Amino acid sequence: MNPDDMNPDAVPLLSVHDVVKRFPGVVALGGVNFDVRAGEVHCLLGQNGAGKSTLIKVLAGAHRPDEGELRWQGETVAFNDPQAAISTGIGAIHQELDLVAGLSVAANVFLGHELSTAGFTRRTLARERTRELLDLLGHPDISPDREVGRLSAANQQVVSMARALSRDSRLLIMDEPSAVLDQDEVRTLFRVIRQLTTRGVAVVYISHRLEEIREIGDRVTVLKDGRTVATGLPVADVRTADLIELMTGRTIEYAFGPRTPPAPDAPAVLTVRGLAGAGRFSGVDLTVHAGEVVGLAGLVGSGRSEVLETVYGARKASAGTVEVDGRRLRRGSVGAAVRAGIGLCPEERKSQGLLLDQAVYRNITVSSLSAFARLGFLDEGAERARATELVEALDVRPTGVGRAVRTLSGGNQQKVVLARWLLRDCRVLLLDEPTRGVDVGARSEIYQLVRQLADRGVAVVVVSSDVEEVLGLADRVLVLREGRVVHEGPARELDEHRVLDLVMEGTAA
Amino acid sequence: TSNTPEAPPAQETAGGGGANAEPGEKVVIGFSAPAADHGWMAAISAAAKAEADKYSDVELKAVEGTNDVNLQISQVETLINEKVDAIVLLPFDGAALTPVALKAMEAGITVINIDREFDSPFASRVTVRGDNYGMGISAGTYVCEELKGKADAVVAEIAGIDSLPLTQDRSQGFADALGQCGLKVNNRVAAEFTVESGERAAANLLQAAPRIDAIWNHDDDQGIGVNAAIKNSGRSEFFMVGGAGSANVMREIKAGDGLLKATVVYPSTQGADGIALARLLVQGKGLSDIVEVEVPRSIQLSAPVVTQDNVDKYLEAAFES
Amino acid sequence: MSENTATASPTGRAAGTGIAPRRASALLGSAAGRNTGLVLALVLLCLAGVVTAGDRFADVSNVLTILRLASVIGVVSVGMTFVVTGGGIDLSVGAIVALSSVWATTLATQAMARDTHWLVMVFAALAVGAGCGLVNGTLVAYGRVVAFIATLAMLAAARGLAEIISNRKTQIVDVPGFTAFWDTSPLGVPMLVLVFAVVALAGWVVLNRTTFGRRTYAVGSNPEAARLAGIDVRRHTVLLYTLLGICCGIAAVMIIARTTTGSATHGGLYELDAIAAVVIGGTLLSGGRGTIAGTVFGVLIFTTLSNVFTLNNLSISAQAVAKGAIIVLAVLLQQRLARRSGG
Amino acid sequence: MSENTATASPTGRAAGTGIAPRRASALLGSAAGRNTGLVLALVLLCLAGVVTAGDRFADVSNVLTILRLASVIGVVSVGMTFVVTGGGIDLSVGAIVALSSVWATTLATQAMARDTHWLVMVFAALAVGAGCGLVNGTLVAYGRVVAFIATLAMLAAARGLAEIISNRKTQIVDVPGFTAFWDTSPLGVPMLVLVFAVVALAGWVVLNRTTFGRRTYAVGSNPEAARLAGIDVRRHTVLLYTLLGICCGIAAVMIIARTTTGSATHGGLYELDAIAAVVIGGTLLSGGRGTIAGTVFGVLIFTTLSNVFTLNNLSISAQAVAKGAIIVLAVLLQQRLARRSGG
Ligand SMILES: Nc1ncnc2c1ncn2[C@@H]1O[C@H](COP(=O)(O)OP(=O)(O)OP(=O)(O)O)[C@@H](O)[C@H]1O
Ligand SMILES: Nc1ncnc2c1ncn2[C@@H]1O[C@H](COP(=O)(O)OP(=O)(O)OP(=O)(O)O)[C@@H](O)[C@H]1O
Ligand SMILES: [Mg+2]
Ligand SMILES: [Mg+2]
Repeated sequence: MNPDDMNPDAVPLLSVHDVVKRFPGVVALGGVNFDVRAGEVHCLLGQNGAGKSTLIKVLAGAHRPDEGELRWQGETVAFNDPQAAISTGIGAIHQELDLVAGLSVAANVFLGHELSTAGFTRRTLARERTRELLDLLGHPDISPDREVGRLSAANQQVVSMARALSRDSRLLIMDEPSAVLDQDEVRTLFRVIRQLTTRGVAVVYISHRLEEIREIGDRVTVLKDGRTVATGLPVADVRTADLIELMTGRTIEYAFGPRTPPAPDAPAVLTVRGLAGAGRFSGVDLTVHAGEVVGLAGLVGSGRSEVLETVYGARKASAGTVEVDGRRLRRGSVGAAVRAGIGLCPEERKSQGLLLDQAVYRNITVSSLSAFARLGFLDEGAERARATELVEALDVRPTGVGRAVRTLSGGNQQKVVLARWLLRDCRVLLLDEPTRGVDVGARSEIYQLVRQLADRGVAVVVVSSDVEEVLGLADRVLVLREGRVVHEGPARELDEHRVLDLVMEGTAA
Repeated sequence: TSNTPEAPPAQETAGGGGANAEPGEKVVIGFSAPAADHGWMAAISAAAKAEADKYSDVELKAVEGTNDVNLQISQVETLINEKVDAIVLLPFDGAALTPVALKAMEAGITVINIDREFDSPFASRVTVRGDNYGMGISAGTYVCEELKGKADAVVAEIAGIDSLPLTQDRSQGFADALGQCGLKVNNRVAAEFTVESGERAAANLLQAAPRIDAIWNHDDDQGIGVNAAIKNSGRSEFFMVGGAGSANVMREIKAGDGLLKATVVYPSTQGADGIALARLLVQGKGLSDIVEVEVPRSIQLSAPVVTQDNVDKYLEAAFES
Repeated sequence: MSENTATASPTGRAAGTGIAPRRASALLGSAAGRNTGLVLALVLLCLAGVVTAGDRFADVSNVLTILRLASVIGVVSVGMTFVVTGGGIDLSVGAIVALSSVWATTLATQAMARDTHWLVMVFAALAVGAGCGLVNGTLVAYGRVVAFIATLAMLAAARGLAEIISNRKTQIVDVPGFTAFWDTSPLGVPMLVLVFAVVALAGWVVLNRTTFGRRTYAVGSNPEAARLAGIDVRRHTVLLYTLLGICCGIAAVMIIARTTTGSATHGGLYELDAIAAVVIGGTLLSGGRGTIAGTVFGVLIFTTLSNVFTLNNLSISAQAVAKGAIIVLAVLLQQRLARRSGG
Repeated sequence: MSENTATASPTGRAAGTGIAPRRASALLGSAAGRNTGLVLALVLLCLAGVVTAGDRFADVSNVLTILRLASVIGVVSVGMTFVVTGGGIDLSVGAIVALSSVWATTLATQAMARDTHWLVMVFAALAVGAGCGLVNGTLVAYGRVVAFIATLAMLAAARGLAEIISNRKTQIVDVPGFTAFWDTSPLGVPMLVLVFAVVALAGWVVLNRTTFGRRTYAVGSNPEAARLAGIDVRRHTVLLYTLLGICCGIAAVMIIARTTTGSATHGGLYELDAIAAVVIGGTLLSGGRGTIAGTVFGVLIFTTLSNVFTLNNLSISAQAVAKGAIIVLAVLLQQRLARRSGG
């Protein structure tokens, strides 16, 4: 919908005035102003740690602001708990998946507003309604009875959306819903968003992918260091470069520069032969040479993560071998892989990557402890010093390496996981969705970093749902479909359409 | 706790009448016993306190009852630090408390050992012993008499806390006495001196043995639960012998309409005896009823069998559980 | 895991039709799969009982004895399942049982019960239990005291109070209506067992078929997510502990009925027994997963075990060693089976 | 949390210089902040002791009495801190202490000790403790038996075994060198207290200054992430339980020294006492957070409490009630203070 069609003088649905939220030692929001009108898609932009998620939590009643005011249709409101926001008509999809892993899909969708008579749940009805919602979201394949913890991250995101839709919200807030989705699914999401806005529902949309903002957004508000630096800009009228500059205070070359592929005679560092994981994938051959970046493309659920995890020894291979520098690794042993010089940035940073309650530096050094130890005694000063260097190199904010990782924003958490393996000087680096939730600036920094590593002779494998990213970053691309390699070839011989065709072939039929 | 009931008048003989009852110099007595987690043990502590209340010249310091020897040792250490005149000590485990009792004696404190014996004669001035082995003997002998001539009689035993040495002594005595008349313990279970555990143990026991002729239950407090289980099962082909000698049980014996025919007294007056003796010792007095000038080194209480015939004699001194 | 096998086709897209029947069988399979190990352990135990003790084991009255013994701790364990599933723990259950049993059998309460109706005693026990649970829950939810510590404190306080009130005497019940009622066996099933069955059934329904149960899982699995979904997590926590308190009150009434006494020594080490039954039944101590059926099996396994031991006249120490070994074997068995059924 | 206040400037960039001194003070502040509540609770308790018992409390020999009482359970609690920080729990500690104490004092062991050196007894106790810990750890890590259940089984088995070996008799120690050694008080500090101090110090160093300690936090905080970071989580878990087993062995030696006996009844309910001390000291039962200092304070609070009670001649039941109330108050106090220092 075009914002010009709306009457700008009408009372906004929700307006935010000078909201301040402080955490111990951090001012997460230092005075935020913006307003949302009925029927528009209002995009929130900002770097990692700018305060977007915190703002969302304030709007959803999960945080109480220290200062400032919220107005709902002109009336001042105060949300003391999520329930208050929900009953006002605000629904939210939080960045960190807010699902209950042990419950079924249907139970999650209706959690908190269960369909019931006299306290008894109406399971059949809930199941039907859930199926309708999932159909709407283009996922009839997800069974309402499936346990949510067993779904892939992408499907969990779909459940999260179904849940937000299950309440008739007048304002729907989505915190990076597209981070784990592939392009197809993002398109479906946008279709749903458009349906909602034509019904007059307002949507606040957060994403680090600027092209999405262009496609779906009506107006945009930019946050920087917890403050609004621009608000209510009509999307159609601003240049991407300007947005980036507003967010970061600098201009960023957001493109993949040309890259010289590694010397053809570079030795093979990682050699995978006939790798198979029980029932999930099989017959995967993969050779990565020193200085080479290999990309794994495929649909969500095609088994890319499992290949990486099996190479790393985190899952037991049912067949096949993994060699590093010609030495075969013991099957199913992470320790052996790490000692041989493999590092893995896992897909789910919260559950697989981070020690959330531990300090940043401890998360960074956890895989290199022996480097800081003499006779088992740690030199904590050296640890902190090295961690601080990396934190600064990766621009993690805030920089204090003593703070618990839990208190960092999502994108910054991702950087901490990366820093762990940078510290170790790996021979092989396996990156599973390395830029998920990472902002524009940091993303290009990560790209540069990956290239630098490759130039130093590290063998890199990258999994990403962002085809552009795979093509831009990798020298060679493997396409996975239903657990099998269906294509292997140099990245420059492929383009986005060709990859999508390869990826979809068969499933479309 | 308030102690209205049964400040045992029979026990006044211990202090005697006459001169010994006259107030003398002030005596501070420390008292330590295992946790009062069952009737008999609670009665011991209560009787000690009641006894102390009788004398205007006695100040009692009773410490928290505990089943942790480590804690009990430290409590005795505290009493030593406080320089009490005497310590009446019913140890959770006699051997384990011996070192600290020795320490107290070395510090010039009169230690009275109650019930569970130390393993050094130097650790106490007087030992007041119940007779656990004798208790088993009494119960066994009674059972033998009642079952005279029934060679294939089935005898069951419901023991108390099985890990305690005293339980072992009781069971040993019981087995030995039964052996004398050619019987043995056919079924044995153990409870924990509590009503509930007694019920549980007995319920299972009654299933294990389809026919029983006699049951000896070590402890009358858990006996309440045993009774409940028996009642529940509707069985009545056997008779039962109790242990410890609670007032309830004695009344039941007196009434004579239940399965309970007898109980073996394990005097709960030991605590009171200990207090009285401690006072006499500190004040330098003797037992006025006997000729001996000094208080004897060791007093062993007997473990008489109470039946309907002699119950009146014991009823008054019995503890309410 | 078995669910995946059924619903997740390799393409990740199951045909729309055909899902329902597959799902049903998968669900059934998974429920059985989750508990097969326990069922098997119980069956093996019973077999051992029959082999070693023959008719003395496989006898109606023996089975009823086992069930009667299981009922009191069973009721507590059902309540405990809720608290543990909701992410909490309660060490004070035994002490609450003791306090409730004492309170319900004081001379005053009994006098009132004789004057009016024996239900007075039941109300007293339930009220005391609910009150203690309420205090526990409030400390945990609003005072943010760690559950372990809050309920440990309640353990000390409630037992101390029970001792003070009862003056450490065993209080014998003398309310004819009360004993008469509990002595009945409708349809041949002792009243105690009946109460246990009703509580277990009600527990199952509440945990699996009501919003309350659904929210209990959510609160235990991911309290933050539950909060964000608009659930009042703290109030729910208070309710959970109160519910368990009420179960303790019921257990107190049952134990009064069984022993015809109230005593500060009742309920000794129930906390350990109940938690053990709950955990062996498959409820996660970290919360979010729990089944009433598993708990009931857990209770039955423990009770049957000690019954078989007694029937065989095993020494108490040997029992302890055997018990340790059997527990571990049962759990390992359960695990292997669960893994197999998961594929 | 107080660390944040010091190191994180609003711009998110602390000047490169100046970090070190700030960090140091922040660390100090945080250590105090984390434990101020406990320290305050202990101080208040001591004040109460002085007010109510005067010189009898504030007396060297009384303080030593408190410390001696604290040492045995203290050593176990230090070991427990490791296991709990690593995300586990161990209910079998008391039983392991009993078994070790019995094994180390059998006639055979004592005969050998007399023939060679009393250290034989110490080795026996440590070996038994380590062995039990190893079994616990293996069951939990490799057998994937829930820690609660595995160690509950060990509780039953170890105590049963101790009873069988000792034939339920208290075994008296008669090895002159042994008793003589433990009776010494170097520098006026009883040997028991010295051992506790050494164990606590060593525990602190290991937990805070070594790779082992760091891995313990990682394993307890998020075992899956720790595994993917290359830590051998299962081996580490086994080591943690073994370490605790060794601590139990040390505690067994200490209790033998204190009582000159080995017995199957030693160590009763140590599991509850140790876990309570650990948890009140701020260690999270869910793992990932734990401090030895907090645990030591926790132990001291509990022992001082019972000492003050003893000095004041309080009725036993009233003690229990007071204890419950005081525990809760201490925790609430601790929390308010922690929040203040954090906010
Ligand atoms: N619970 C908390 N405690 C302390 N600090 C916090 C907490 N939550 C957020 N912060 C801080 O507040 C700031 C804003 O974080 P927020 O999560 O809102 O960023 P964001 O804009 O959503 O970033 P991202 O794009 O990476 O998700 C960050 O500096 C973060 O470290
Ligand atoms: N332990 C498991 N139990 C059940 N299903 C699983 C398990 N692990 C993975 N799956 C499923 O297997 C499929 C392949 O997963 P995988 O994560 O390897 O795919 P992917 O290509 O990396 O996709 P994504 O982008 O979602 O990570 C997914 O549908 C996932 O839900
Ligand atoms: Mg965010
Ligand atoms: Mg993946």
